[in-house]
Amino acid sequence: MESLYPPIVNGKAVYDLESQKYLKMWQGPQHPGVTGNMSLELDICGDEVIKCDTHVGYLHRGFEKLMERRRYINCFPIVCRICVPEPDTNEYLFATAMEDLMGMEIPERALWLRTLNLELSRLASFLMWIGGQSGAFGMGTVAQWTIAYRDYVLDLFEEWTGARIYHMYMTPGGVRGALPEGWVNRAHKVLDGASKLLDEIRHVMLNNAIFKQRAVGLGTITPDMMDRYGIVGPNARGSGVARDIRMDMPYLVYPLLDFNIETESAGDAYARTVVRWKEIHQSISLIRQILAKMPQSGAVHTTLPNVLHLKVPAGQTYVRAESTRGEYGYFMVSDGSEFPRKVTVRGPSYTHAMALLEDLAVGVNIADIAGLMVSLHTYPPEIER
Amino acid sequence: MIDNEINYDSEPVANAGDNSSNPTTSAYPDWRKDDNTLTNAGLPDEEQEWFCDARPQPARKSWQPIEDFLNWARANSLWILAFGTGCGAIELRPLVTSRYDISRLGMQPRPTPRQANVFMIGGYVSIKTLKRIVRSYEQMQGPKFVVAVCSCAINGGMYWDSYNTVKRIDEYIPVDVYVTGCMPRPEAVLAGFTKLKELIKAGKAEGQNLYAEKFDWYKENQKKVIKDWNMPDYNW
Amino acid sequence: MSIALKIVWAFISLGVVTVWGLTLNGIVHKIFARVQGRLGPPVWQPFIDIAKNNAIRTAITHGIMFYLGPVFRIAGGIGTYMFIPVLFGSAYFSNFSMSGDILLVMYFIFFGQLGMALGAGEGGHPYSAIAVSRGLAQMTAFEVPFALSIISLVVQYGTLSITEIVAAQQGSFLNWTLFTNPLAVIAAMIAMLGMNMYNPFSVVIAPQEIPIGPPTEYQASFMGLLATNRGIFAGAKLVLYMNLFFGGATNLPILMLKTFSIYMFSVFIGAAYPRFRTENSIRFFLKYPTILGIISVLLFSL
Amino acid sequence: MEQLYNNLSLQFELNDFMLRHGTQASFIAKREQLVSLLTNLRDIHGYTHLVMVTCVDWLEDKLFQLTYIVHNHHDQSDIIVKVLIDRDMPEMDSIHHLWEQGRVFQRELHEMFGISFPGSPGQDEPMILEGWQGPPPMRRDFDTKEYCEANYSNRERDSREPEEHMQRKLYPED
Repeated sequence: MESLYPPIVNGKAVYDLESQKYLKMWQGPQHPGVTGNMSLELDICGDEVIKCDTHVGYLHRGFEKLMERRRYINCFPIVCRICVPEPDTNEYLFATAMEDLMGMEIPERALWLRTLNLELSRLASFLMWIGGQSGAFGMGTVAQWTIAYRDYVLDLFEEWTGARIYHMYMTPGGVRGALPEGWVNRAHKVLDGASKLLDEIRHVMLNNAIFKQRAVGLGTITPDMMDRYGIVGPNARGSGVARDIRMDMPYLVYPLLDFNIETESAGDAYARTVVRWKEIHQSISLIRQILAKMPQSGAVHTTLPNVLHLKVPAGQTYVRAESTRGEYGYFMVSDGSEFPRKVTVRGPSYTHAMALLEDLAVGVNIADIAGLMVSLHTYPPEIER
Repeated sequence: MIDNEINYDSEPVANAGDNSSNPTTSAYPDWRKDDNTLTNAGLPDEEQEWFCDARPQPARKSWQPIEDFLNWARANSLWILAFGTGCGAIELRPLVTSRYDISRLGMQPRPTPRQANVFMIGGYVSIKTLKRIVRSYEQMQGPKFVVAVCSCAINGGMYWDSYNTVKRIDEYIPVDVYVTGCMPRPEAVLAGFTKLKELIKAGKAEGQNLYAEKFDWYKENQKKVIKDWNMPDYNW
Repeated sequence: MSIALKIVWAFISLGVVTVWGLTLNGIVHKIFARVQGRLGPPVWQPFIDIAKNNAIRTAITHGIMFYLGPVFRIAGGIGTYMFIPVLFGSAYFSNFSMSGDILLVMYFIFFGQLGMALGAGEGGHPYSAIAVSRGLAQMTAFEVPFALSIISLVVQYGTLSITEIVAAQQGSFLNWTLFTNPLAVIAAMIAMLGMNMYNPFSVVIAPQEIPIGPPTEYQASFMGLLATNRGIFAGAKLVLYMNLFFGGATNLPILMLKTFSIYMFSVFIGAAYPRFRTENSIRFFLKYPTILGIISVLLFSL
Repeated sequence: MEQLYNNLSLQFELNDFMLRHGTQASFIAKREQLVSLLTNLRDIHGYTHLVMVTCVDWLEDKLFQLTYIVHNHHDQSDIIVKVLIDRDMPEMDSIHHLWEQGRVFQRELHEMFGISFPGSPGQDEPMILEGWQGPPPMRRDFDTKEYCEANYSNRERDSREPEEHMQRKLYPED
């Protein structure tokens, strides 16, 4: 008579997946609990996941190949589509990589505007994320509030840059334009509302007993996993590892601003939620500081030669910035021609969703898979690009 | 903004052409010599019995006044399949929240294709997604409608030279309404849905019957680009 | 009254409760939407949805049991309703009320869910199978406090007939079970949260994990049948609760007011809470409501 | 950084040292020594964070430039290690035992460039492309436009060539 229980080797149960005793279940790509167009192949025993495989590639467009065929300036509409909810990091990094290779200087006012743009998009992305996180645990109300509020931030973007989602605001050599008249007042109003909303979220979501019961202890990341899995950003800060590129390797005007690295020590989904909740506050405070300190006049763009025939000197560089998900990097190789030789994008979701999620999902209840996945804050389009 | 004129009568996609005179030194199989052989044409026979093997038939309409009433009901209760196939899906979220709130028009996202009526193609369609789109579309029960959002679904958009995205989604599944833009604003998507409602009420949104009538044409096109055809041919 | 006339009136009252139940569903969607800051669908949206679902031209089936699932479900709903006296003292709206009807009603409440489980199981979708196991586990759990509170009522009033239980609560609102036996009412109301499957007990139909739950594979007119049952069953449950715990109703406006208020209890909780996992919800049901139920049974039987 | 490079040079065969912004060093290493070099950097010099593994196709020189970027969290410096391998028979030692995420990067490189990493788990499974029959698509000799014209049909459209249009509009005198 066969044993009902799987054999235990080294303290871990070893499941014979070929025995057809276990149910195989797919979550995604057509599934509301998965963050975008990707899928998880789960082997489950009872309610517990015993094996998880991440399948990506549903959104592959071959950007790195397409960029080989396009001039530098033609790449800008493409790069911002790599990460849909937060496209500005891509624009900034592509522009910076070009400026780095060309040795170009940026006017000071453009630096401030770029920082403002990055922080505002961070706010929008986090608002979207917090909606996803609450929705994953069945709290549709908070999701509706935050995602609807994100629209006001998008309105600010629209007035400022002319587009809701894809702004294409940062061009090599500066930014496309200054702030419109009266924009600052409207921005302050939106920020006030956002702080109020965050307080409400703390009451309804973070202090909720059921939310705590489910999120505490879910998908714990320990500090020793950091380097093995390449964990960056809020996922690392949720485990008490204070890593923030804005602080560690300052870029733009971040050294002039007053902020600190928010950390939590538990490393579980709840700690990650709290870290991100704090970072929205931080982001709001940063935007307020930028609006107060920003120079009101000056050039926003350096003079450039004909951008259609812009030749970038040969060289290789890696530039990085802190996105909502962590370290976002561009590795650009130029061979001195009008076309980039190779641009590689390092999206933080790449490691979080592939190697890390596959390991964290083992042993988790299937009801919590969506919550775990959202708490890692992965965006599929930046995995496969 | 919204274009409903679809040329359904165009010929099937031209084949790869005769480039076999182009000698290549690569160790990999030459994609130019593709003669429509599939790496995996359908499932093995013993698994086929799990799926329906009847071809789709064009559905008959009922008596016109009843059909008018049914069309009114269909138009006022559109359930969208919650499948974010591309970046256009990010505007689906503002659409269901308070700013635009499609639920006041009787629409709601539905997580299973069996119960959904509207397939919103959100932007570019990669080959891997196309396979899932075809499968989800076939699992939907008719009358079913397709709204193609974003330029990429109409003519490839900015991915016109990408090797992994299809350029015209209407060669693979019938499309009722197109919404152009990259990205289209939520208002544009709403206008698209309103247009779809008008079409349904007028009895013109018969994509399901079109798919059944031109089934072979659609299947041929699908199999031309989906090289890993590891799914049953008919699955309703 | 002759049995033929009784049947006619029973079907009329079934029609009334269907319409009222569906309207309540529409109102609930509206209230959810308002809490979330939206306008929400029109109140008559459930009716359009049913018409739409029946207007679908094609439907696929996975076998006999798959057909019978929604039939069992709606049979459970109608069966529950048929043995509840709707209006106290009314000769026309008393359905097939009889001396032991409370037992039949309890049986029918769970009959529909079991039939649905069989049908959904044949659908073959893994989400259906998982949702069925979750649903049956949760059902078993909330059945315990519900049954205990019914036993407590039976002991309190010394009868198995709903009509007599309602009759015992007439006079003043202080005679309602709500005030004479509050522990049993609390236990039963918590059980109703599980029965209605709103948050925090919505793990059965959790749209983020196993979308839609048991009816994942159901479409077209099957879906229409299930949606109709949502109206009937919601109405039947609310009328039952009103009769058992809130003094019943003597005319339709009072019935509407009372059932609406009872429904709002689970709706407001549902709008503000996340959802429990299966084991959390089972543990919850078997803890506080069960203890309350046992205490109330002991109070009245000792 | 230069001191580190000199120290490493005693042990490994390195050349082509370059330093950007004082914190970003890059050099070329030998193919056989790469895994021990990365182990050395990770365990002794504190470059514990693998940022990315990528590949640059130098078609003219018939070489693949495999690029490993490692980051040190203590002094916030990067090292870009480049390895030039033969383009016709691309094969490289796997680093999946050093970093868990290495296998994902290698899986992608195997699919996109056809570089094989013997021993890397799951590298033969398709990751992004499904049923792909052409050559590895990120290689420079793969013409994606030609592939599109052969496989997909374009809708005829009345379009302006953006390049000419912008040229006329922005720089009419050029």
